[in-house]
Amino acid sequence: MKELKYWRAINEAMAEEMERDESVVLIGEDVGRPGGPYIATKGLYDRFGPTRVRDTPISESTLIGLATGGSMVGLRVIVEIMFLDFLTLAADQLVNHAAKVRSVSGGAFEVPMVMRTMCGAGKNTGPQHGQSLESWVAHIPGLKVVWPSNPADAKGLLKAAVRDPNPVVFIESLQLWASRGEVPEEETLVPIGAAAVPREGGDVTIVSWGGATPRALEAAEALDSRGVDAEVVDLRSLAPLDEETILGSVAKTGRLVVVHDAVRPFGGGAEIAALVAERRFDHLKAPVRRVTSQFAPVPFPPQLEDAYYPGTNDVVDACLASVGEAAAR
Amino acid sequence: MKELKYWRAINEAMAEEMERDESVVLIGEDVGRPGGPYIATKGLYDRFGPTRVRDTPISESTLIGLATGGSMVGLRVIVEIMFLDFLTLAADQLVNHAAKVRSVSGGAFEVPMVMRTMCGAGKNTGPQHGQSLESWVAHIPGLKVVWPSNPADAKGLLKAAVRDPNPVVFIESLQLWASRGEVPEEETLVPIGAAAVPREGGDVTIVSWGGATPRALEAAEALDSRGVDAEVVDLRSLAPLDEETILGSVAKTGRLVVVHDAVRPFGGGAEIAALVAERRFDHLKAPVRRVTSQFAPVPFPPQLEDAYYPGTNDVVDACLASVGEAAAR
Amino acid sequence: MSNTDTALELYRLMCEIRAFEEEGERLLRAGRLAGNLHLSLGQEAVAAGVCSALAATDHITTTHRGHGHCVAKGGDPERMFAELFGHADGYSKGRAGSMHIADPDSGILGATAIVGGSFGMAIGAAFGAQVLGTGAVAVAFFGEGASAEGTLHEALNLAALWKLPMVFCCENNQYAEMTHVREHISGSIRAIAAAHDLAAEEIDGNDAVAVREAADAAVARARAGEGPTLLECMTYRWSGHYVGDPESYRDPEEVAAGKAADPIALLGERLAAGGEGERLEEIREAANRRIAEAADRAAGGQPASPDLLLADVYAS
Amino acid sequence: MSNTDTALELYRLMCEIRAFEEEGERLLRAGRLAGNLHLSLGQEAVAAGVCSALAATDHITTTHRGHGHCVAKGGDPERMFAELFGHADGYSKGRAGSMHIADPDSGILGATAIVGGSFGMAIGAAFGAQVLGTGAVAVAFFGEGASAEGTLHEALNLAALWKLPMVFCCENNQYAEMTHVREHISGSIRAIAAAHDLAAEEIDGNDAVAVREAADAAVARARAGEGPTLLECMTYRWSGHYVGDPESYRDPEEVAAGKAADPIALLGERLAAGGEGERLEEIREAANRRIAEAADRAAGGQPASPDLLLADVYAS
Ligand SMILES: Cc1ncc(C[n+]2csc(CCOP(=O)(O)OP(=O)(O)O)c2C)c(N)n1
Ligand SMILES: Cc1ncc(C[n+]2csc(CCOP(=O)(O)OP(=O)(O)O)c2C)c(N)n1
Ligand SMILES: [Mg+2]
Ligand SMILES: [Mg+2]
Repeated sequence: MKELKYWRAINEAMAEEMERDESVVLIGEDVGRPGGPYIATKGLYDRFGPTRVRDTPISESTLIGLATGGSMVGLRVIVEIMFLDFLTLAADQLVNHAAKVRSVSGGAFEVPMVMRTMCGAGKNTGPQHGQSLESWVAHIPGLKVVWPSNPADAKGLLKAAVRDPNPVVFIESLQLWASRGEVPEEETLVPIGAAAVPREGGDVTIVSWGGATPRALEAAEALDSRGVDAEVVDLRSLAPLDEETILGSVAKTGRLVVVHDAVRPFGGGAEIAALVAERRFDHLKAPVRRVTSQFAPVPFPPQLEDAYYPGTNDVVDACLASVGEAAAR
Repeated sequence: MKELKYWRAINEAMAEEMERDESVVLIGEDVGRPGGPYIATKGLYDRFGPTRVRDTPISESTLIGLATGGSMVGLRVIVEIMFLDFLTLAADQLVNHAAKVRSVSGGAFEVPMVMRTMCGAGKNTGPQHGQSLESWVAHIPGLKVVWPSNPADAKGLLKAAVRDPNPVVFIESLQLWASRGEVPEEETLVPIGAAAVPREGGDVTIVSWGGATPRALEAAEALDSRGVDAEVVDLRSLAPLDEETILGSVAKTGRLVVVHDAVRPFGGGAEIAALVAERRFDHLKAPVRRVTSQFAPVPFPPQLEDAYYPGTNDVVDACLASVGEAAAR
Repeated sequence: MSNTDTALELYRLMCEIRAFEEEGERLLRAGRLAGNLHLSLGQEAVAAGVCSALAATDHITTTHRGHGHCVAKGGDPERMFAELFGHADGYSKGRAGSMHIADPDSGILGATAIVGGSFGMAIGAAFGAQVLGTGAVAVAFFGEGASAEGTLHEALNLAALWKLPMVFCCENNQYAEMTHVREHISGSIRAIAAAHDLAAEEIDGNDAVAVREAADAAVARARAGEGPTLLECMTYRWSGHYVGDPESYRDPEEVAAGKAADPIALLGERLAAGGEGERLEEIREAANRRIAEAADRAAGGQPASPDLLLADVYAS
Repeated sequence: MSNTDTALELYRLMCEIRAFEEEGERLLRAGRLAGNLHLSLGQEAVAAGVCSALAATDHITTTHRGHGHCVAKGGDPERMFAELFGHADGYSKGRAGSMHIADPDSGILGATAIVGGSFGMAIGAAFGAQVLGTGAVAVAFFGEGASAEGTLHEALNLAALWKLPMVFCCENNQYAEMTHVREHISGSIRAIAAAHDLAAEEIDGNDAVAVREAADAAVARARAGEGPTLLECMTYRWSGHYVGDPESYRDPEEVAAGKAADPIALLGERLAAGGEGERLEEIREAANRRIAEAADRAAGGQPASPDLLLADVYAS
């Protein structure tokens, strides 16, 4: 094992995959000589050259088109869309085209591309750079969606995404950018579609992903000292969703709290809650709970961010309430 | 009361609002002299002239921009985006701009625009003209989202939308286009944010909206003959959501079945199911159920549409299963 | 190929396209097809001229009005009809319909029902060809109406900057649905391309030989690494926007004038003047036969099965 | 106003913009502001020249690099600083930060952090002015990097087609983040606009008087119903993309050369040569004072309260 920062794990994953497979190329705004707006692509231009690492104009829609078409004819394109919010400029190419190519071509074409993109939640990026739009992409048949919460998963999932024959939306958290973690020395792929259970427990299941997972884990620690044994399920993949791990955990604990940085209505937590209410209803001992951001545009200043995003304490409170709830029936 | 077709109700609503208020204008592709690709704007160009009714180039993103800016400086712009799928081309302008103007301007600007758009579900329009993306827009703070299931609501909701000071996404169903219904003779606004209960019942709550509502009602009729008394809640508005009506109904019936034409994962039904699992858990006698389309691109031919979309029988089956379920606890 | 052989080949392709469209219209009007059908009648010279300049390994992307491009690029008419019928042998296994023909074997990346949606995939294929050094060229077909979408601008800029092996082929048939180009586009499409530093040219889109010559030059430029070209092919949409369009928005006289410039008749006359007259009838009949047989065989196929609804959503 | 008065007014506006940006930088470097700050140092002539040609009832939209435009258009520096601080008196009640200044009173429709996002709102305001017959003009400021977004193309086309009262003001400061314009844009932005049949012009964007004259003409054209204009103002971004940018991607010599063309010094010299030298110092000091006082007052305001997080999401 070695210790890496989150961004460095991403950087290593790209370097290794580009080294391994000549068909892997990287495109995006400022990803080339400058090494990326947040240095995720540092060194790749020097190492792999201008043919395989390309700075692009500011044309998000066409970047996704480039990745789609390029990946249909033999490349594996990693395309960086600087912020998840900018998905809104490229949604047609991603949703109407990349996601549907395989099905509408009768399975004749594949689109092994990766769209890497940053979620700015929690880092004072404001209303147009901090949105958590993961439920948009997870709703689209044909797309895979992953969101690592630590360096090891970031590296292993990105390597798996590059090798996946489908378009994968790979979301990165700015709030985790400089966080450190152990990463295996040897080559390790993290399978897409498999959740992690970074903490086992029997009293309540906390489901989270991406930037919210560290808060879920902190909450679990805090709950421990209050006699509540929480299990944390870190989804890692939103599509495909690891239903069995979620359902298995709730079958054991009988209680569900979902935590995410997206706003609540029609957000990712709704799917998890619905799934459990459908398929583990008989195990549920208390109402499901969602701990989310407020239904408003993402605010910019720190004191408003604190109020806006779900904090560790909010998760603790939700879990305590859940555990305190008597099984009514 | 008079009988009108669904499209004609939409046409009348626009005509009446344009007559009433000079600041109401209409823009979109082919909406002018040709009267609209599906004749929804028939006669409006002749009646209100080329200044207020404008054919536009095929530039969806800029159409939303036009509507946003125009509505900030004194107009009320009705903009037609031909199909809901094309939201993907205009999402930045709608989500990052129109929806956020009021908040980021500290409340100084309002955006009283209406984006009218068609959902092609169920009418052989294929993978890029039949998507049900309502959960995307309902997830965005600052937007209102409505979807009428009959001519009276179409007319009354559109009139309310035109008068609403917020950006309203108004979804129309191609599958209901020629359906007929009673519409009040006198001016009637249907309030945004209020669900309808077109059928009361005590055994199970069916929640649906838009094109799926007629199937929900048919199912309720079919259930009646099998001794099951279903209540149908037709949401009409997805944002804001009429939580009280949904929760009140489930408090009474103890059972929830949600029906929609969108795909299941991260779709609108998840929000309804989650809400109930959070707030009416103690009343629930059976698992919630979602009856949705299949997780695949929308197919084109009729026989595949039949298999793809939730049909009346699927709703009946889900309700029977729900009612048959013993209260486990 | 001699000039005459090329012209005869263009004639054949145009006849097949015409036959395909007429057969499609017949089937739809007979109630045997679901959904909408957008015909390219009158625009055959563009598809034939451009696609015949390409190898099977070159790529095209096309639009809602794309049958002609697919036939000319070597798509199998039987599988295309099967797709229109919603039959299992269709290119999309009958799932996606007439606006979604894709075929790696003939270099058809796909059609799209999203106006302006075809540039991205094409430019991506050109990028792939450049990176992989395959020498392949990509062509994006689009209508003059699609030129109002921002996607064109982005693609022109990128293709020119990177000197991608790419041809933008605008079929200016003067209408986008029910609206005339003069209400849609300010400035000319070729001028816009030229301002982005592309080679750009106006072509008589009813003259298959002229289109072919321009396409040959553009493809050669692309293959030589000299960058992209935009061809603005002036033509006319004979039929309505879709089969059944009441067409109240245009003057029957205008339509008659448009039809007078029939690209098949035009080339036929030229070939006849060159002494090839007697072969034309034969070519036409063979084309009609080929298409009719394809339609017949496709009609006899199996309807797409609901079992395959979920197939091919993901690759594994 | 006499030419001299106009020049003095431009000088004053530029000094205020410069002071605003320098004060912002100081506050950020002192750790008193959160988030990113994008400065328009060196580009003051464009903001001053264009905005001074407008009435308060005319509208602008601006970008992530928009402080200068807002100051020049009559935004209140105190409320702007309050927004940077995240204070309740800010234009967004302290919720949205430096990239979101909007003010109906001075005609600022809004800034946007979405590159290429500003065209839509501006073109909409121009459309509104045309329909309502208010005589107002709308200006969209944008960078040369934003010119790669399809939104520009769509807006140019629509503005030209409808002869909207609109000015497109491109600030070509040669960089988009860390990438030079030559890697971003093929062809010139003014040529692209001209191809769409707009009036389009290249201007020395460091010469405030030249910008003002071009803006006067463009605004007059717009008001007269003669349609939109694109002004491509050539300038240079003195500071990094954001405060703290290591700027490893450009040559310090290039930066020094860019800074040598200081728009304030340039106009100052011209005014001094015209005998107005002794007023300049006074103007500069007044500007610095006004800005410093605004920053001070803003600093003393109340932090935005979480109670207002949910306010203004919807109007009722
Ligand atoms: C993004 C998008 N907007 C609108 C439509 C509806 N639509 C279908 S075809 C068409 C006109 C296209 O005109 P043109 O590009 O000239 O092609 P043509 O039909 O003439 O071949 C329109 C507006 C669409 N399919 N996609
Ligand atoms: C849609 C979108 N893409 C990318 C970015 C990231 N970004 C912010 S500023 C910028 C460069 C803009 O360059 P230019 O338009 O020349 O403006 P300048 O910064 O030079 O004023 C980029 C790429 C963004 N904010 N929005
Ligand atoms: Mg056309
Ligand atoms: Mg710039």
